[in-house]
Formats: sequence, structure tokens, C-alpha cells
Amino acid sequence: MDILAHVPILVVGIPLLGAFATPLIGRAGARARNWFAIFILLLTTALAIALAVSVYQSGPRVYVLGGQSFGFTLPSGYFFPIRIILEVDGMSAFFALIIAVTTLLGAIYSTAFIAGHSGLEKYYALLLLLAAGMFGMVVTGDAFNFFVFLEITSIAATGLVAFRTGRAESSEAAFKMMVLYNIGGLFVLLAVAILYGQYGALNFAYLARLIEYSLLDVIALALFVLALALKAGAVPMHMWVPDAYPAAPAPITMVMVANTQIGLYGLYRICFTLYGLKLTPALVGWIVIILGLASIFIGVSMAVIQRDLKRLIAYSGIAQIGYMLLGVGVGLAVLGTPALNSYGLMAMKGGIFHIINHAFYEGLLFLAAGAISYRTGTRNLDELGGLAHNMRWTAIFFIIGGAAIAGLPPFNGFASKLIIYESVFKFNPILAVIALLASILTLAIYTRAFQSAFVGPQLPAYKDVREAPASMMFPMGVLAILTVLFGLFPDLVVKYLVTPAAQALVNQAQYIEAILGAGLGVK
Amino acid sequence: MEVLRTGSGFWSALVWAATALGSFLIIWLFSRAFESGYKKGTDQTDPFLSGNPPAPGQRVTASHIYWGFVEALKGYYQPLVRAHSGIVNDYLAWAVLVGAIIFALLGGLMR
Amino acid sequence: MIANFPYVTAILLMIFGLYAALFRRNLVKIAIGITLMESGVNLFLVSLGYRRGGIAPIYTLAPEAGERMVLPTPQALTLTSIVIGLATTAVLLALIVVIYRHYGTLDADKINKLRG
Amino acid sequence: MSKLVRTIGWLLYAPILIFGFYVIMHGHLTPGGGFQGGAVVASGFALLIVAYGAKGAGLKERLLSAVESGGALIFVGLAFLGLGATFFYNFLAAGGGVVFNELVPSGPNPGDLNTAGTLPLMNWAVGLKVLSGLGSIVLLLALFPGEEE
Amino acid sequence: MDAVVQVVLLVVILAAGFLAIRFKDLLSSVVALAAVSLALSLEFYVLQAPDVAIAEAGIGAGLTTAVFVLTLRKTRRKEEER
Repeated sequence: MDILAHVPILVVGIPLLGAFATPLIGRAGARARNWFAIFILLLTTALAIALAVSVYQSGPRVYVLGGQSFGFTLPSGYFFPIRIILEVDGMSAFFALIIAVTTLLGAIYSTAFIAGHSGLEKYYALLLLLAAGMFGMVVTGDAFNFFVFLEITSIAATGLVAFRTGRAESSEAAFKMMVLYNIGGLFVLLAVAILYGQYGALNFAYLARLIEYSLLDVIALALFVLALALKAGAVPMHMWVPDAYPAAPAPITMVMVANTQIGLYGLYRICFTLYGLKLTPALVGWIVIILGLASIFIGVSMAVIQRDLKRLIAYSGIAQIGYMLLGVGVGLAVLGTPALNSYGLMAMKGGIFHIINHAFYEGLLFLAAGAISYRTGTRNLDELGGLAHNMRWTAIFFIIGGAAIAGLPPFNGFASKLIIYESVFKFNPILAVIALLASILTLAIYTRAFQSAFVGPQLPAYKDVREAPASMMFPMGVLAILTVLFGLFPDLVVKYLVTPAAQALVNQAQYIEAILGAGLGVK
Repeated sequence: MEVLRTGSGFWSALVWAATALGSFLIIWLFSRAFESGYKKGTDQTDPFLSGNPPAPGQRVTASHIYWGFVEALKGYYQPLVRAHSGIVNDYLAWAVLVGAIIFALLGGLMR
Repeated sequence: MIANFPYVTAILLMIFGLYAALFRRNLVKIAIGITLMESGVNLFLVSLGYRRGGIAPIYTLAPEAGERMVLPTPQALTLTSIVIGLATTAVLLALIVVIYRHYGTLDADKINKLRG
Repeated sequence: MSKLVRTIGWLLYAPILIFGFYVIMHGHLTPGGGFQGGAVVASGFALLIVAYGAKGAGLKERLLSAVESGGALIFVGLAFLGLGATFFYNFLAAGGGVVFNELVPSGPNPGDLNTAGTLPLMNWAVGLKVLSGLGSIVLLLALFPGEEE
Repeated sequence: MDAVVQVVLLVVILAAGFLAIRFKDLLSSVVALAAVSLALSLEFYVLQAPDVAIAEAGIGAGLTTAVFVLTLRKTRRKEEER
């Protein structure tokens, strides 16, 4: 059996198998359960890397569930895809890498962070289920399965955020998040139903060929944009983010960052691949840009006044989501015009590059904040102080993360923000200036956070605080190394990871051809 | 090593490191020429809190930093904080409002 | 005229549900509103698949010439969405019970420890 | 609950379970299937829990959780077994295997259960998963400490 | 005949849905919600979807109601007066 031929489904199937097996393995003991979860995610990471390599080398991969051929050819030669089809292109593979890295490191970090809590086999099962749902969302080529995996991630993420039921804030945050996710999911389902009602198909490629941008399609587009922007935490639907991120255990917060970014994936997939040039690119592009700009502005403003360390990081994370919306929004606004090649594609590359950078440095910051609360028991910046004396490595990791999120050279945030500034400046100088100012504010925010948590004389309350255990330092170290490496060699990352992803978004025809082939499916 | 071209500029860690090193060298050369007016062990090293001697246990915490910034922008921050009310119905209302605006823009301006 | 009735009902149900979720301040009422919205979407999906005079899409009841079936795909979608709906409702209600233990109330206005 | 409710619940419990398992078993021939049948069985459990209380119903949370995992594992495992061709491939159907290898006959039939390849097996797996999953949801909610009126 | 049944069912669905959000007593709301599900499952049957009808009857009218009732037992039955 050729394993590589089945990789697109295996990245979904293996975490799913692991999720169902974890409660049974858990009866053999805590150690077996932890190693099992880590092993499954390690396997998935290897598969995701194999998938990415094959997609970057030889173009989009298509996989059919339950049958040998894609679909059904009518006697008249009209081809019609009927089965569940997975389609993996550069963008999907790019996100699969992010998911693989964050979930694997999250599982390793959890072994020490959450040890001793009851019901941990459910925790690991939900973590694996969340991984399966996120992988499913990025590999699926089918609108309805997109909805199903979206709901799987919602339920699993809610369960994980609410996991520490002893705390009032976890259940409150999880409830708010679940209500919003639920309404967003219903909007997606309604949009899928509207599209099915018109064209009688669910396959993205097939729909993209048929779509006409009638009034009903406009309603579906509005519902999609709303629901996916809500999942991505764009202002003003961001309010669940600063509630849910601090309430979740730190490793889950890192995975949740990837989970919100899947909302961006969905948004880009719908706008570029499903609707493509049929929508009015300038208008939709400007809607995305304005959502991004509001996110940047409100995110940094609110981060200035926060006292909870994780809440502060969450708010500044919202601002970074704004950069990703801004970069890709500029690309969308000039889609189909000559400006796309002069600066639009570059802006998209910046936005997409920022996604992977954000997953790493934001994860690093949350893990460092988790290490602080693990050892000191508090996240209140007014109470913390002088921790650099005791937690030297955590302080260094926090500096790396803070410098990267503020866009200081030579860390990875600088490289992607530089691309965004330059290309957005050519589109509209005011946008670039606002983005730059927000970046300066971000630096101020992290200076304050670092000053109050780490700098200063050793406080008597934290005299006996020790460095976090090794299984928590290892994921932080990996993320810090990735943050620095991506900052030192951004050209390689942009060339081998980001450019194929951006090209995959712009090249709608390639996505359709991969399923429908030349000339098939035309009336 | 290739450099990252960003449209009109470029970014290379090597060039950056060389520039940073050079600047530090120049600054260091200049600073050698200055007289050091900083004396250790005198009042100069004490924290300065509006001229008052700090009370025991008193220190600068996160709430004190940027107090002036927030105070000056009070008119901006008060409604902003009030909008983040923490009530789930408000969260939903924002989402529905944005959905209505998006639909009005897309549906209205297209025709 | 009569064929449009299910669609109108579905849209009205969704509006009822959204109204309850937006303006009712009791958490259980919000959950009821979300369940109503789900029912509305399910009805919408099943109505999409209905064809006048069609029969149920069951393999052993394969239609003879002149007969036709209603579309099976929307029904499969509806089944999946019913499952998902029950799962989300159960999660919401479990969270409500936990919240009630911590806060002693179900009033959404008082459950805002996290704000600002 | 009152004696009336208890007696009716006791009387209805067995027919509900039998109907549920029937729906699961005939999933590939008639309307219904693993999910619907499992839901019917679970509503039988819910009836018992509401009538007799969480303790009196005699359901074990550990057992339900094991059955749930087992059902899900069988389902995904069957999907993995199809990997000779593709995921979810029906490798038993139409001569591929020893059992369930006949095509479903057209028209009304008295119950040709030995048909449709992996579908009946998957129905059973889903049925087990759903009846134990939904059953344990109701059971856990009933066991949850809270204000009993 | 079919049309009459459909109209009756849809009116029942709407009325029960309206009552479900109007009642101050949450238990009555839940019962109204169960009525919506029951009428909805009959409507599905009329729309030639017996599969969905079984599922909706079992899930919507049976299990969802049970879960709601258990929740109300653990919390409180009345909506707060405002």
C-alpha cells in the first residue's frame, strides 16, 4: 500500500483515530496516554510535512473518499463530482504545517502544565479531535464538509477552553465563545444551503465554475464573510477572543491561535477560490481591509490598558490578525488588475507570511505567560515583578516573542511587516502609516509587559520560584528557534512556503482544473 | 545568500547585522569622548518618584506605566471599555450589525 | 404559492431564534433561540430537496418510469446538522449548569466577570 | 417521579430498545440507520434516567465511555481498512468479501440483511457510538451536582 | 389534502416557536420547543424525508427536551423578572 498516495486523508484520519483511542489507552496509565497523544501528533506532523513537500513539488493533490473516481459523467459528457473530495493546494499545505507544529508542541507542553488535573484522557482526546477538525477544514474541497469540520473545531475548542471547570471564568468564556461559534456555524450552513439550492453541488471547484453572483450568492458571500471573520476574531466580533484565550490552559491558547487563523483560511478560500473574479474585488477587498484596520486599531488600543498578561497578549494578537487581513485584503482589492503583479501579490505574500510568523511568536508568548502563571499562580501584571532573576530562560523567550510581535529586526515579525508596509504603501499610504504606528504602540505595550513582569528587584513573594520544567521549556525553545530562523532567512521561507500559497489563492483556474480537468463540466 | 526583495526594498540579516555593528561602533567611539557624570552610590541611583522618597514596598507596577497616555485619551478609552461589556447578547449584536452592514454594502452597491 | 410556505416558515423560525438570542437575557432562553435557529436551517435544507410529487429516496423503492425521487443530498446534510445541533446544545447546556453553580444566576447581564 | 411514570417507563423501555436496534439493523434497507437507531435507544435511556433518577437507572459511565470509544474505533477502523483502494472504500461489497457481499435487491424485500458490504457494520458501529455517547451526555447532566428542586 | 396538512403543520411550528420565546416559565418554553420539533418531524415526513423525520423525532423531541429539562432541574425554572 502506498502511504504517500493517501496522505491527504491520513492527516485527518490518524488524529481522529487517536482521539477515539485515547480514552481506552488512558486506562493503562497517565504516562502511556501522554506518550500516545504525542506519538499520534508526531506521526501527523510527519505526514503533514510529506503532504506539503509533495504539494509544493507537483501542484494540487486531489483525493476521493470511498471510490476510485471523482464523480459521474453523464452520457452527454457532462462531468459532475458527487463524492466527498479532498483538495490540497499550496494554501492548505501551508496551514497544515502550522496546525501540525502548534498541536504537537501543545501536547508536549501539556504533559507538565496540566498534569494532576482529573479527566485528562478527555483533554487529550479533545486536543486530537481539534487537530483533526482543523486539518479537515484545510484539506477539504467540499463546502459541506467545511461546515462539519468547522463545527468539530468549535465543539472541541469549547470543551478545551472550559476544561478547568473549577474556575468561573473558563465556563463563562467558553459559553460566550460557543454561542458566537454556534451562530457563525449556522450562518455557514445557511450559506452552503443557499449555494446548494442554486447550483445543486457542494464541491468548491464545481461551484466556482458555476457561480454567477446573483443576489442569493451575495447573501451567501455576506454570511460566509461574517461567520469566518467572527471565527478569525476580527473587530468588532473580536470580543470572545480576550475572554477565551486567558481562560484556556496555556497550550490550548497556542492551539487556539492556529484555530482562529483557520478562520482566515476559510475567508481567503471563499473569497479567492470560490468567488474569484465574480465578486466585485475592490468592494470585498475594502471590506476586508476595513475589518483589518479596525482590528489593528482597537487591538492595540485595548492592549495598552490591560493588566492580565494573557489578556494583553490576546488583544495584541487581534491587532496582528488585522495585519493579515490588511495584506491579503489589498491583494483582493486589486485582483484582476495589472496592479496585482506590481504590488498586490507582494501584499498577499506579506499577509500570508505574517500568519505563520504569528502562529510561532504568539504561541511563544502564550507559553511564556503560561510558564509564569504555572510557577507564580498569577497573571496579574500589578502583582508580578522581578521574575528575570528566577526564570531567566522564560524572560529571554518572552523578549524574543515580544520583539517579533512588535516587528523588530532581526525577528520574523519584522520581515513580514516590512513586506506589508511597502506593498500597502503603494496601494494607499494612509493604511501603511496606520499599520506602522500600531506597530510602534505594540512595542510600547510589550516594553510595559516585560518591565512589570520580569524587570526590577526580586520580590519576596517569588523568591523560591524556579524555572519551568523541561517539557515546558522544550516547546518554547523550538518556537523561539523558529522565530529567529524565520527572521534570519525570510527569503527561503517566502520562496518555498509563502509564494506557492499566495499563487494558489490567486490561481483559481488551477484549483478548478485539478478536479474538473480541461473542458469537463462545461455546459 | 539571497536577500528578501520586498518590492522596492530588501531585507537581509547580514546587511542588518553589519549596519547595526557599525552604528554601535560609531556610537561607542563618540561616547568615549563624553565625560561620565554618573556617580555610583549617590542619590543619583535612587528611583525618582515625583521627588518623594519611595515608601517601603512601593514600586512601579503595570497600572502606573502609561497612566498619562490613558488619562489624556480618556474620551477615547471610556466608550471603548464600555463597549467591551462582557455580555453575550452584546457580542452577538455586534456580529449581526456587521453582517447587516456587509450585506448592505455588497447587495446595495452591486446593483 | 404553497410551495414557498416551508421557506417562509424556515426564515421566520430563524428570525425568532435570532431575536431570542439577541434580546433575551436568560442563558437558557439563548440556548432555546439557537435551537430554534437550527430547526429553521434544517427545515430550509429539507425544503430545498423537495420536488413536487417526488417520493422518498430509498434504494429499495427505486422509482418506476414517470416517477421521481426527492433529492437525497439535502437530507443527508440535515441529518448531519441535527447531530451537530444536539452536540452543541448539550455543550451549551452543560456550560449553563456550570455557570449557574459559579454565579448563582442565569442573567446574562450579571455574567460578565470578563470585560474591558 | 410518581409510580405511574415509573411503571410506564418500565413497560416502554424494552419496546423502545428493540425498535432502536431494529432501526440500526435495517439501516441499509429501510429509512433509519445507526444514528437514528442509536438516538432512539438513547432516548430509552433518557426515559429511564428521568423516571428512576441517575442512580436508579443502573447505567455505568465507564462502560458507556468504553462502548463509545469502541464504536468510533470500529467505524474509523473500517474506513482505514478500505485504504487498499481509498479511505471509506466499501471493500466487502459485491464479491469483495465473505459476508455482506451481495447487492441490495430492488423492490420490497423481507429483510435481506446479508447485503451492502461494510454499510451494516458501519451502522452498528455508529449505533453503538451514538447510543453510548448520547446516553452518557444525559447521564452526566443528571449526575452533575446542582440545585435539585 | 397534502397542502392542508402542510399549512396546518407550519402554522403549528410557527405558533409553538413564538410561544417558546415568549413564555417566562422556562419549562413551558422547553415544552413548546418540543412541540416545534414534533411538528417539524411530521413536516419532514410530509416532505418525503422519513430518515430525517425519525432523527428529528428522536433527537429534537426526545433527547433535546430531556437535556433541557435536566438542565432546568439543576438550575432554576423561571426567567428573572426585569
